[in-house]
Amino acid sequence: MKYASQAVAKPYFIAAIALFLGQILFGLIMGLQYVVGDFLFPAIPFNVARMVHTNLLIVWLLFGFMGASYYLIPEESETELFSPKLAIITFWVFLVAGAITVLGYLMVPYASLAKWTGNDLLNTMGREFLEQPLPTKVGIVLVALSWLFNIVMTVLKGRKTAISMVLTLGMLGLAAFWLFSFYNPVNLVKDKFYWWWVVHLWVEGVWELILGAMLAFVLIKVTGVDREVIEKWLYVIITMTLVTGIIGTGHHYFYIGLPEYWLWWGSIFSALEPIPFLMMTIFAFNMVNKRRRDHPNKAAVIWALGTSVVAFLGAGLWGFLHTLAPVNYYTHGTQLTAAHGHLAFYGAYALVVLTMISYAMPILRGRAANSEKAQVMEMWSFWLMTVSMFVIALLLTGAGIVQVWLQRVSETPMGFMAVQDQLAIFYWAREAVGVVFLIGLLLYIWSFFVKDKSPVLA
Amino acid sequence: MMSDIQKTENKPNYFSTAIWLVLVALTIVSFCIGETGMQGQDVMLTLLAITMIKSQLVANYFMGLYKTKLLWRGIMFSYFVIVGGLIALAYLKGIP
Amino acid sequence: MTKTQNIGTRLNISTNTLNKEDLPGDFALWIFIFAEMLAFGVLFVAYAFARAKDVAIFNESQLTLSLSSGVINTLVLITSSYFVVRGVSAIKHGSSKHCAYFLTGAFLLGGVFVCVKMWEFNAKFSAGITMSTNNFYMFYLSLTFFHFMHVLMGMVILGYIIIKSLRSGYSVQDYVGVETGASFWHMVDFLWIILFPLIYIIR
Amino acid sequence: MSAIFTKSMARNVFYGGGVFFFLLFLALTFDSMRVLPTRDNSQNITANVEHGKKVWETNNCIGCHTLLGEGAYFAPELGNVYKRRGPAFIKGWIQGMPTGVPGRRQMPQFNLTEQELDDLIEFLKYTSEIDTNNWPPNIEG
Repeated sequence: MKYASQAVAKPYFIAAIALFLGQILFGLIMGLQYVVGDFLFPAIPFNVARMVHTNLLIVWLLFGFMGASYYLIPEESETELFSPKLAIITFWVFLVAGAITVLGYLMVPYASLAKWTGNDLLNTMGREFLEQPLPTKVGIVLVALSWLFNIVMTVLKGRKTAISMVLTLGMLGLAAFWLFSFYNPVNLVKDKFYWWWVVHLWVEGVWELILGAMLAFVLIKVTGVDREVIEKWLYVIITMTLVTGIIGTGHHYFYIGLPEYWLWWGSIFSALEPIPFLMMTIFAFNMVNKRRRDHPNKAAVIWALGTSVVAFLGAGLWGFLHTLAPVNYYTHGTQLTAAHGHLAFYGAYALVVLTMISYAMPILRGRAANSEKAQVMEMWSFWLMTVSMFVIALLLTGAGIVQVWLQRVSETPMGFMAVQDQLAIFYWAREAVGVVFLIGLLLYIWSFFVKDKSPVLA
Repeated sequence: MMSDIQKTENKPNYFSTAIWLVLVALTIVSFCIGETGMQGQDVMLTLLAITMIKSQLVANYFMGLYKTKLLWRGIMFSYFVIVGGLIALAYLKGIP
Repeated sequence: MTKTQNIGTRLNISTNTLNKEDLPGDFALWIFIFAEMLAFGVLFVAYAFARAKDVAIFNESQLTLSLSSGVINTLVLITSSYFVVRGVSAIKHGSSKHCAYFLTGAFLLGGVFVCVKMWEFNAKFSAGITMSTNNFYMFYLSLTFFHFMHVLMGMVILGYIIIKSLRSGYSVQDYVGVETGASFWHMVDFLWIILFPLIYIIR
Repeated sequence: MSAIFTKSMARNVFYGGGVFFFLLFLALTFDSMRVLPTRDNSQNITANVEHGKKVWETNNCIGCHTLLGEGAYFAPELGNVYKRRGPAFIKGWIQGMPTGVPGRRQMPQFNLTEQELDDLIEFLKYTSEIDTNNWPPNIEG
């Protein structure tokens, strides 16, 4: 660790992994509810489990992003963090607010939660991923601002690198587009239109800047390749992301009441969205091949390469699969969407945060890399989680294709629930593979507690 | 001094001026075809060919790609051939 | 990358005439150019295939376009591209001032293009035509507007280069910036060269 | 590679390209908002519809169902449920929940008032009349 203040990243990373575990547990509950419909009903109805599952995902990724930026910004800026104290305060505020929100979801009927938290003042709840009560939404703004302030002040007083600029810009975008979560017009079409400004412009826009910056940072560290080269390609890749991704928002505007031209604009630009992901994969492998040093943390290299590959598969390939308007006409809102969502989020965001944790955590704990044994365990957990998530995506794709066929393409379409009964085999298999994913995650957590008998020196 | 520079500078520009004149001429030809309202397969293919020649001229001689590696010229040329070819295909499909 | 390195690379290329050159200008912009060509290419082909499904409406709507404003704009852009060629040639021979003059000419012609185009858009809008009128107008407005924005961006780039060259910011040794901007402008030109006959003439 | 490829140009292209495409997106947004009234059925938004949307939201219906294809994929699409089932069926269905059939997916009992039910149905009726480019492909959603 080069700067003492980088240590504030540690609680963020720990919280991220803990919440990740929570996300997976709720995922398994939902997976079971898909086939055993009354499982845990009425204690945890599906909608509550899903809310917890998706909200935990967002929150743990945000914890990961924050931890990552508190770790890498001091090192990039070559100066101590502006205010480590503020970072710690922000951490506790965010953690407590997140915990209270999740408890609220689980303990209180959603309608009562809405009433008690001032949803009547400003209607923002009850929209997918934006289910948070108003105080939590405001809290996220404050946390994001505090994070942004701390990072910007640090960057301003130190060295300004491309990585820190891109990361800061990504955070700025994250904070800015979050503001659209407060806009909820009665007009459903407008509501949906601007809802995507949060959801799409986050995950297929500004978050990718954060992803790119984090990946570039780790690649510089583990490969020793010239910063000039890596930063140059970082710019090129995120340029392509914005060129394709911003207008690519149109692939959500096909069938929700917006003008027909979005069918063309959305299809054409989002069809190009795999390009930046492909570039990222080629770039990551190239940099590792051209490495000037062999970093003792081999696990981190695996996570980094895994990010680039699975992000391409999940976000690029699986996205392309159903992004063209004529295809999406049949696949819109089916299990195919779920398949894409799972693999893309895991590949692009879960993995990049884990990459960062894998690289930084040993250093935060006072060593360049973990022991051989711990690293082997980490790699096992990488393969278990990645392969099982890939299989889950394949199973959901299978389910989606059958669903589309029976419910939408067929001359004699079956009703939704009748089709779901036909898909049970896919859902059972998904649940089983989900358990494997959980084992992978537990193994990952266990690898932190492996006693370090032969520490690897830098 | 100034006039020296101008002298050396003017010389190679005959070539680009000629290209420019060719481009203008081809544009006017296309325009005249358009004005007469002619249509049909042959007209369509002629117009497309003129278009592709014009873009190739701009890429090669204005952009200066004729001096570059085969790779870049190849990318540019195949772009025009593929885009032009697909357009032609679509138009032929559209002829009843 | 430092400036001296640029100059080194550039000199290396121009003295070694046997070797084929690399792309004129900065490769970073060329990646962008290729991406834009791809986007336009897909749009052109999409137009052609959408037309094939609906030939009658496309042919009928095409007749309402102003062919003369299209041809004027084509000539304007070709000429401005020619000026840019002269500008690059001027700076290669060390004349910042001539470079700036030629590029200003190109910039002004870009302005003419923008005016003609705005007149054309205005005529269509006041006739109540929008992107939702029919598929032909959707493509016509999308493609021309998308291209129109590229002209504006090209003008911003040219403007920047003009100011920099008036301040003698380029020289015989270092004119990568001019070439980079020139490449972008030529791309805007040849995309219009394809767009014009495709949308306005071919039927 | 001997070609000139500088970080500063890559940066300029990034900022220029990003701003360019965001402006283009804003232009398309502007046009969409102008065209919207011809498609979004907003002329039929009444106070009841407004209240119905709130009922829809504060009971987190999107946590199981999709609406115009967006939401969770656990329960049927409701964008066209008004046309598929009609108001009386919807009302009875919500009131009759949960079915309690062992092993089947369960919808909670939300204890909605008569007024809330009617308004929710008004909201679903309004939603079913939005011009969605003919989506879904058939009545099953």
